[in-house]
Amino acid sequence: MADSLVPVLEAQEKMDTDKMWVIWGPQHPFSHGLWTLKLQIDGEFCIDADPIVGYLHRGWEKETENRDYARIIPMTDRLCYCASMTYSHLYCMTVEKALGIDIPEKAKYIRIVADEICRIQSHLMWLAAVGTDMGNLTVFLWAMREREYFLDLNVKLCGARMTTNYPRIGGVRNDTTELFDRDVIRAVDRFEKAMWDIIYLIDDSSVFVSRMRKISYLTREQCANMGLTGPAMRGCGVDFDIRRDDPYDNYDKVDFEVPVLNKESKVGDCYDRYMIRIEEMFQSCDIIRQAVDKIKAIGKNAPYRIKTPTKVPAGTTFGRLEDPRGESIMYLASDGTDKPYRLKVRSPIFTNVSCSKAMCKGVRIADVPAVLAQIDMCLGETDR
Amino acid sequence: MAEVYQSPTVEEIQSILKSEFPEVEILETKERRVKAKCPREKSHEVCQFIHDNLTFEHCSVVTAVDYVDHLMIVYLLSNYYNGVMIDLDVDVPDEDLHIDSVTDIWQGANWHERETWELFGVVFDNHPRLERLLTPKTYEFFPFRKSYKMRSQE
Amino acid sequence: MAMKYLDKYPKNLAKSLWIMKPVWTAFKLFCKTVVHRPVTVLYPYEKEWIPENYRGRPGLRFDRCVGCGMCARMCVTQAIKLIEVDDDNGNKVMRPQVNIGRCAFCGYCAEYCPVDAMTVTPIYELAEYTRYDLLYGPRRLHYENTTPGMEVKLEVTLPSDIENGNPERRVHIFDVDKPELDDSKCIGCKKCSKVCPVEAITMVEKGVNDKGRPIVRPEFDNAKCISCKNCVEACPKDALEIKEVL
Amino acid sequence: MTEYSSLLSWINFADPYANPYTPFLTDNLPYNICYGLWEIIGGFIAWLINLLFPNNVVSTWLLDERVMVAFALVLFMLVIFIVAFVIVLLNLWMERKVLGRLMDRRGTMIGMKGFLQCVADGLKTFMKENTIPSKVDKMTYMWCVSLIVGLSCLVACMVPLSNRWYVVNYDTGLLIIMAFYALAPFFILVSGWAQNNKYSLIGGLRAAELMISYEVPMLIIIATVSLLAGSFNIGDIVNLQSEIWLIIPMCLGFIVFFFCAIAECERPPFDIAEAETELVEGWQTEYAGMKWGLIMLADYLRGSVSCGMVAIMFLGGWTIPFIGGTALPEIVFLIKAWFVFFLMIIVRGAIARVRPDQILNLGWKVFMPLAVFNLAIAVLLKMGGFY
Repeated sequence: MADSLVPVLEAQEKMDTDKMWVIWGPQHPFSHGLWTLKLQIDGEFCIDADPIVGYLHRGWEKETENRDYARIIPMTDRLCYCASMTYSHLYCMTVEKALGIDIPEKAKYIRIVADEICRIQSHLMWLAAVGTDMGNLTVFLWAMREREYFLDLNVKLCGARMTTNYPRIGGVRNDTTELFDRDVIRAVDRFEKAMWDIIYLIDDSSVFVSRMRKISYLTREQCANMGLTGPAMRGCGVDFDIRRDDPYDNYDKVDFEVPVLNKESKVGDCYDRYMIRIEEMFQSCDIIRQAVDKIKAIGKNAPYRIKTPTKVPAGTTFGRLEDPRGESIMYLASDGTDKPYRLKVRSPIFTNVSCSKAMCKGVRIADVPAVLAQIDMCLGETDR
Repeated sequence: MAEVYQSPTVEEIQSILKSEFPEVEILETKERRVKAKCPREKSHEVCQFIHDNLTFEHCSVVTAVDYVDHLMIVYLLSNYYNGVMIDLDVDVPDEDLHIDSVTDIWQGANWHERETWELFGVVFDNHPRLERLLTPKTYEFFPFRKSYKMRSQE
Repeated sequence: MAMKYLDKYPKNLAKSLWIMKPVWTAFKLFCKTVVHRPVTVLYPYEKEWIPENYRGRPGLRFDRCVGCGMCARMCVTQAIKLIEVDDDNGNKVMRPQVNIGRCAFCGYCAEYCPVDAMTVTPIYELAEYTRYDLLYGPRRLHYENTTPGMEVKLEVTLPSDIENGNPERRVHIFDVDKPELDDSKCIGCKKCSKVCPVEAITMVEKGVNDKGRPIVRPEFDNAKCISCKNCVEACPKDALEIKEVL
Repeated sequence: MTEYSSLLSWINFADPYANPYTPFLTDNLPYNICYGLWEIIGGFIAWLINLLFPNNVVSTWLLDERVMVAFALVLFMLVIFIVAFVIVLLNLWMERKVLGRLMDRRGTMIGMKGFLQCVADGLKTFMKENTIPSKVDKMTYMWCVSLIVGLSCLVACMVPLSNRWYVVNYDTGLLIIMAFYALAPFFILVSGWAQNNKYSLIGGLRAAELMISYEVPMLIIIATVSLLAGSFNIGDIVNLQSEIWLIIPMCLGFIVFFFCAIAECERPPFDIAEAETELVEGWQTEYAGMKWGLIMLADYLRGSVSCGMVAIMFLGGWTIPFIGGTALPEIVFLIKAWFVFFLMIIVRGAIARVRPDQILNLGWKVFMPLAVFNLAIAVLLKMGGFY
């Protein structure tokens, strides 16, 4: 194990020092939302962590059992304000699977574009949070500035910035608007240039890098077993991306790389998890370019939304999708009516935050925000 | 024990599961999806086998569906080498809501099982810490059961 | 496809032990924003351009509305309620009233409006002093600068059309689904014809029954029907059903 | 008649001119201004009273030289403090604007290009309720604020703006400023303990940790500079740089001192004692309202002192090379100090907060050897006869 802190911890145990529980949250600058992290500290080192969630539990899944299928889509936006598009997409995809229908090609590509816009803006929100967690507000504001261009794309596409309510069962809400292709390509091009400024600010700064390096090591086995998914998992050597390995919609027809680090060593630190997300943003730009070309090739008058029955046949099914934060799954049990019998959401953060004990063990208190920033906390989907 | 398959295909999974566990019923297979049904007594053993021999390293979801007379516990297990998922359903009768915990196999199932317990009342035996997670500690009912009506449903 | 970022980073640590580059990057942006303006806008005085399909508060074109209640039925948060108001001729009509305090700005009312009377508007400054002021009545919902771009079209392609090789045909969802009568269940109570907002249902006498009373059955004018499901909901015997065309 | 004059002997003023360190000499500009001001005000009052009650004793007393000096001294204190305060407000305004522009936003916008925002903030904290948590150690909790703020004000007032704008002209001026300057972390430690809060306790401990890491290299640099000047007198140090600024022979020392000065006033990136994301507000967690406002003011006072020290020790103070003194040496000094503060803001905007153990590493493994090396260079220079 590459963890250099283990001998230190062992030495401290022999010294029989006093241990102290420090409770961070539910209202704390590091917790982006309402949750509590109980940390047991021994001097500067964390030796135990106990996350407490549930302050935002709204009974989302129960509430859906009370609504018809179309009226759940705006609720899916409220699961996570950053990944609203992917959650609506996931929901619609699950219902389409239950209905056994295939949606038009154009809708698939529009969904890919919308998803990747959502991924970039969600990752930028995460980058902003990393900046503030490390004590630098410049990164926060620069990342927010870049994010604004992608939110503008959302506005152009469907009229809302964050709660998009865009995918529909059987397609998407509306066709791409006039000049949307041009705007997307422009936004992506300028983003790829502007992103380097933020990278210079973080990756060329010894302070940022040395704060993230060599802390919070996780092995591949740990990640897989604990259920840590998403970019955090790929930083630790798990070579798995649902977009590539279990493709949905038309992700198998676009060409992109899945950034994976430490494939051989199978141990990743905090900085590896950080780098994966930055590279993912660039890859998303590539996907957007290809998908926009495909949309252009399909033509203006192609169908983008098909009519679907309101009643879903009885049975169980599930959809699986690569959220910006990890693997999200919706499990739908239907009973033949126009309302779901049970709809379960597997949010990536819910499982990722349960790994915080393994992630925080052995790091210094000052590193805890940096380590937990890598799971990109979002409480709306955690507590549901 | 049987040999270890790193990335078993759907057909392999089907045949292996049938030969190893005759009780396990394969309901449906699709591309990269296997849906199986398993009796309650065998569930832990089957999960252990799927984890050890079929290399399903990741437990995505543990959840339950309340069919009033019985509860169906659903395990969604995924393989990181080829993206195959097994949907393992276990029926638990309403009178005796007990099932073996799989937390010792997949640590990631810990919170999912806690959540399922607090929302449906299924007791996961041998779970390290079966406490309320999302709902307040004072709750004495299981809100996601069909018998629990929401205010708007009444 | 190559990695754009991972090919250059991580650099080796000895090289990155240096803070001049971030300081220089920050200083460059400082010089840039001193000469040019920063990207932020002075909000109350300057506003960003928003497209006309922006989803602000709902707007209503009073003259177009038929009072079918589709918006109230589709509303996710039950923010819309039908209330009785006078129209321009002094008749009592049912028109939607929106509680902006509950509104989720999902745009469903505009999307599912069969006659495109409900629109989205680019108004987002909606703060009021009391909760009562958040109730937008039918007349207050009116927005004078409504453009065609603010209508949300619910145009779908039928799967059967795609199979028939005619995928470019798009239909308004309310043009194809029509109510169908189960004759054995109908008791001729005329409730459906009373609730129909567009008077598409006429009650027609079809002979007499055993007791000599006239048998009345609804007849649908499919050209007028906007398939708002009001008749289906009003039917006491579930004799009506919307037949979905796929 | 003559008995009335014994009133003066009841209030026994020492003769100010008997004190060799007296600021009331002719070359002290603020004092001269105050004296002139009091000549007008006091003279007017004396004339007014004399007009009403001719030949009264109060008028005579007011016009006595020693009384004039005493009242001028009161005015002098006010003027010195107000000038230091205004400099700090300007610093604050500059930080907000520069940091805003650096982050691609506008910074404060209220009144006079955002300058009046400081006033609004001050008023706001002043209006706030004075809350004291029930379980704090009240005595230390309150006293620590007073001491931290008082010490910071004292230090800020003691930094001379020019050879004619100073409070005292001690031979050990630099040493005294640094001594008062280094006192505040002790009170931070005590107040962190007094608040009965885990965040504050850790914050206070970190302040102590921070102090032991940067204080030593900083003092070595000061020793180096005074070695070259041959005195701790600030005027001597400035005169030393009349031809060449010390930053050129001692650029290493400048870098080390610059970062130590940032750490000294606990500005980001060395704000580990109040690290927001970890410790909420660190040792300031339980302070609210005006107490918190005063602590913020103290922070910026210390910031301005840091900048002044850098300007005095490395950038030639109020002189310009080859030109020497100008008509307004105070402005020259302030421009230099603001330039240093500007650098501090850029550094703050560009890099992240440093971890406590990294600060220790930096202080003892990087800054300390550099400072000693710098001292060696200084000794060589001194031996070579350059200084």
